[in-house]
Amino acid sequence: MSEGLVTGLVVFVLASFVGFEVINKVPPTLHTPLMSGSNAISGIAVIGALLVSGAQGWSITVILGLIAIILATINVVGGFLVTDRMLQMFKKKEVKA
Amino acid sequence: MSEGLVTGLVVFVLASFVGFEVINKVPPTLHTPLMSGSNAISGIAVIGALLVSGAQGWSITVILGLIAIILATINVVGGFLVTDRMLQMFKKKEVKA
Amino acid sequence: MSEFLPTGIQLSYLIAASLFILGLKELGSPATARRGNVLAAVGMLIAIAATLLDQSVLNYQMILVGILIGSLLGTIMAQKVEMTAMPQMVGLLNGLGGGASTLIAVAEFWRLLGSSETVGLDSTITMILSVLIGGVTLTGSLLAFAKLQELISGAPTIFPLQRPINFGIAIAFLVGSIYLIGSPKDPVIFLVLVGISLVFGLLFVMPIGGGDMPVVISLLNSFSGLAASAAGFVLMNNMLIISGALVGASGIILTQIMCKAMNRSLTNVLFSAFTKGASGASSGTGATQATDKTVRQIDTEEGAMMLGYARSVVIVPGYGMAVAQAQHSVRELADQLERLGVDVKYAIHPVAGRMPGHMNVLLAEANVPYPQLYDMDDINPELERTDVALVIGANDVVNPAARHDTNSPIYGMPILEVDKAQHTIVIKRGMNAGFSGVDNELFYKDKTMMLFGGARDVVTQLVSGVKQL
Amino acid sequence: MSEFLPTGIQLSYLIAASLFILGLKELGSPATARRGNVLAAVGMLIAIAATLLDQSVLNYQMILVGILIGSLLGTIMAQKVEMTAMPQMVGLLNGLGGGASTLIAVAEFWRLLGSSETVGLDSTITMILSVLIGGVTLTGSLLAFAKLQELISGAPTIFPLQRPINFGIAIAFLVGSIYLIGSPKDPVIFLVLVGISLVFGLLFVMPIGGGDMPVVISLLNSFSGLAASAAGFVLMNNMLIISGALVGASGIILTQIMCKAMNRSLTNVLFSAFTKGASGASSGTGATQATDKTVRQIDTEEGAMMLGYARSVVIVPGYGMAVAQAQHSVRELADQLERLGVDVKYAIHPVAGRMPGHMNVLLAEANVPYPQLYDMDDINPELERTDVALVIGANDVVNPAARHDTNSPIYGMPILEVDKAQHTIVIKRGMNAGFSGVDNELFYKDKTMMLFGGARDVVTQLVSGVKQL
Ligand SMILES: NC(=O)c1ccc[n+]([C@@H]2O[C@H](COP(=O)([O-])OP(=O)(O)OC[C@H]3O[C@@H](n4cnc5c(N)ncnc54)[C@H](OP(=O)(O)O)[C@@H]3O)[C@@H](O)[C@H]2O)c1
Ligand SMILES: NC(=O)c1ccc[n+]([C@@H]2O[C@H](COP(=O)([O-])OP(=O)(O)OC[C@H]3O[C@@H](n4cnc5c(N)ncnc54)[C@H](OP(=O)(O)O)[C@@H]3O)[C@@H](O)[C@H]2O)c1
Repeated sequence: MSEGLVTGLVVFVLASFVGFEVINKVPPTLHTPLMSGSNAISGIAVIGALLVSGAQGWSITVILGLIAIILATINVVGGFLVTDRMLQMFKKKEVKA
Repeated sequence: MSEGLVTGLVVFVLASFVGFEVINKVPPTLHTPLMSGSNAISGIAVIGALLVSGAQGWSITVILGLIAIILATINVVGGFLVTDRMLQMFKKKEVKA
Repeated sequence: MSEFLPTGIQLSYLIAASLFILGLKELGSPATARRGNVLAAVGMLIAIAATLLDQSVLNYQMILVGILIGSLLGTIMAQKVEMTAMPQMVGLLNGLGGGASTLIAVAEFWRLLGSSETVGLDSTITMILSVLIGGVTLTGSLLAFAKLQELISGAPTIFPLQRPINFGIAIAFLVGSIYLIGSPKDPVIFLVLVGISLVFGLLFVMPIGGGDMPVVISLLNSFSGLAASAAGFVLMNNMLIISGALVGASGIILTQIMCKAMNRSLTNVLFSAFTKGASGASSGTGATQATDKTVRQIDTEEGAMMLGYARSVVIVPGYGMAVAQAQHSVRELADQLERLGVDVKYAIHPVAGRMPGHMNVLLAEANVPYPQLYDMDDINPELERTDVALVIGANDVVNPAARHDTNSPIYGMPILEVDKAQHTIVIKRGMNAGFSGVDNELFYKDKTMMLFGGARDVVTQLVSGVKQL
Repeated sequence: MSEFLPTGIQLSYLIAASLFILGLKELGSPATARRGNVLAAVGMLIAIAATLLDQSVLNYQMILVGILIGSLLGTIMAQKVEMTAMPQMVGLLNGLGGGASTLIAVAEFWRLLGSSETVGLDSTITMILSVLIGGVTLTGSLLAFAKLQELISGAPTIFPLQRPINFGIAIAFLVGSIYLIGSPKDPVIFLVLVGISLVFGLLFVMPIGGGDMPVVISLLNSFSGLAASAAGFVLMNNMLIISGALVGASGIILTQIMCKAMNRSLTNVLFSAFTKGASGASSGTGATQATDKTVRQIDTEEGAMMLGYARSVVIVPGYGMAVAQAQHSVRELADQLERLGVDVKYAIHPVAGRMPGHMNVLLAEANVPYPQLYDMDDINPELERTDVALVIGANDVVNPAARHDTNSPIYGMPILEVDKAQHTIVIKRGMNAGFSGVDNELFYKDKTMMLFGGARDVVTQLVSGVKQL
């Protein structure tokens, strides 16, 4: 088990703790926006796609990578925009909060 | 800036986030036990002491390390015991909770 | 990490990750939610920009083209989708994300195949995991999307021997993985594993009913996070690992919350299909009991009068309003009533509809002023002093059985106590049961008037009726 | 990390860190607090055990001796300390922790000195940081301890030119650090830096009054965490970094909470000494105003009667009870009153005493049944219906000025509204002001009876008085 993998594990565990703690305080009405917001974040896979498809020239790897880029970008852009659309509607709520 | 340092920074930031999130939900009456509990945890410095004083034979490093071990251990053991003593008194509280 | 990305990139990753965390945090409170979303988006921008600076990224043209196409499609989808279609939209996007992670793993596999590098044990394992999670997320989400979009029937589909088959496939996957660990550069086996993962996704979602899809989607959302993390392990990239873990954790929490709100266990949601027999029967008997009871029925004219001459009206929207897209007419009705000096409030049950906040989103879309929306706990005490409770396409959330009938599947779920109101008008198409499939005794109470019909049409008629008062 | 500790150790570190996190989390709720503390302790055990397996650890005998001595001393201290001495105890332990971190950095420095390794920029910087934070924590905590233990006067000490001197020293430290970065192996400069850090700690705490020490200690606690983290960076050890960060964050949060509870800003707590002139004067005038008002005074016999024949009594403990160690007699008094059928409650103000939960700890020590303790918000409404409010060594927390007197330093602090009770008995030694140094108009109200004397004696007399009823 490589050194890097262990560090990765550490980072993973810590981030998960953060995730649990940050989330479990969300009022029900915001669950849907939250779901799509965090879904957009999961589109971070796009940078993975960038890294694999970065290589010069045309290889299967690059092509798959490019498709991955497209899919992930849709996820990111679509996700954030949709979330914002939903939240726009809650703006009245800000008055109360 | 070495690779290790960067990773260390990442870990540090994540852990701090965890710390903030975990803590800010503590009822006042538990602040004192919490203070001494987390103080005991800060005694983790003991493992640092172990690492530096581990070397074979007698060098300044080793001697300093040993003193560090003693101090840190006092911090750890004393801290956890004191905390437990305080919490023992709250046991009635558990009935309510 | 194995490859030494320059410090600068690492640091920007750290900043981006922090922005994600702060973003998620702010998404948690109404006042800051929007800014939170923006923060997260900024974090994403930083992460992408930093990655483009990575020396291993060379053919910019293609990449930029890819990004452009993606952004374009994403924007269009986001603009076109209707508020009520949000769950399936999230499901779809989610699937794409999972797909991306799978492709990354496959691409990496092919790179290693081409290169002379020997593939280490852990990188093989992480690749298998990445493919498995990603694949399940992809097909599972797409199937969930299809069910919610009603491209296919939302009904739980079970075929004979389903369990043994699942089991067999699982075994096959394990064997394949072990073999691949043995000879890490066998493309055939690898592709087989990919295939199995995709099939898994389908088998996982098939037996689950359309009503539970929000839960499933939120679960798959958490999977897609884990998939991203797995990809991060494949590429030894902290950014992916952190963000993935964040999403994974958030998704799991949200899933639990949704299940609790429906007071069911996750396992029950996921596997109830296999044990439907029993519950189906019980709800069946519920229906038969129903037949020998009588309901009072009124038409929209009477309804309009009752509402128009009431002092206070509490509107209880439910899944039916969502299905019928009746929120705008409902808002119009409320306006008309207020014009007549009627005090109108909306009672929002936490699990009304099919996802948390479903009703809030719809009513907000129809510009219902937020202060008019009341949570269950705030409105229940008021219901006794309410002249008319107007139930629009809600059923389970107003079923008194939840209070007393210990062997009802929804027993214990807190409900909106509309039966305490002076009168209750229930708008629905027929006597069908709601999501939980149980009969609702509320409909047979003397104070309850049924107003049969599609929510949209009925409410519009009510509006014109009230106008004429 | 630069040195490749074997995977096993790393993983046990991960487990230990997770235990710390869970421990801190559980410490947050009364029901689980104790288990939380145990969890953290277990985590510590795991971490230490794992470290001992590290190949770089060789001379076990000495290490074990060290650990034994430490554990022994720690246990003794923990057993001997009194509940009321908790703050200074924590302060002391805290200082030791800081000292340990400093020593580690120094030791590491000497190791590098001996070895032929070239010292990298970042390791120098982290070492300097580690020394600075550790040193400040050490001396600062010890001074705080001394003040709380009243080994030296708790009064804020300021000497002329303090600020310019601090400033000069800071400059010196900076210059020294830069020089050290230039020639990393200069022991003299390094030791100078160590010395300066130690002086810093003293200068930091000196100007702060004894009453604020809990705040200071909690701040230093957070520092000691950061010191551990710094040590972690020096040794490239994740365990140290994580735990340190956890403590650092928790300490900062707690410090803020304490400041807010006293409704002061942290800066105000830390630097008020430099601006005391003004506030001192104002409270002075407050005192003079006092003189021309009159107070009603009663003796313990009258007091005992008022209490014994009351239907309901609310006891309001404050710092004075802690100082006088009166909690046991107070509990006895309560028992006697209950024997006479009086309904006795305790009203706990969040900042009564000198640290959060101070009163709870004391009363719990005296075995006061937990259900009898009421938080401010719960008891305030009841006070109107209370016959006698018995204020024992509390002052600021019952000062009505906080409600209306906008230019009182405690204006806005929520208080226990004992002035709403039918009668109020205040036990204190004289007319001295409390922590905030402001006069308390409560004492001059007609419904208020002053019962002068040390809390312990007075309450004991009250007990015997009530017994004779
Ligand atoms: N909120 C969540 O997170 C979530 C997620 C998944 C499941 N659930 C579950 O969903 C249920 C929500 O309760 P609910 O009361 O909102 O909905 P419900 O109990 O499912 O009842 C909806 C009712 O609306 C009627 N309806 C359907 N289409 C209609 C139309 N076009 N016009 C008028 N009426 C129509 C149906 O009766 P007819 O067919 O006779 O018209 C049905 O009885 C709960 O059981 C909850 O546990 C909630
Ligand atoms: N809880 C925290 O976290 C914390 C931390 C730091 C500061 N503080 C501050 O401390 C104050 C706490 O308020 P408090 O009302 O509890 O205490 P206080 O306002 O400080 O008043 C204590 C009173 O007790 C009297 N006293 C002292 N020794 C006594 C003895 N042996 N027997 C009887 N009476 C005695 C003193 O008057 P005599 O001298 O006339 O007897 C003094 O007026 C607040 O201002 C708070 O902001 C709180």
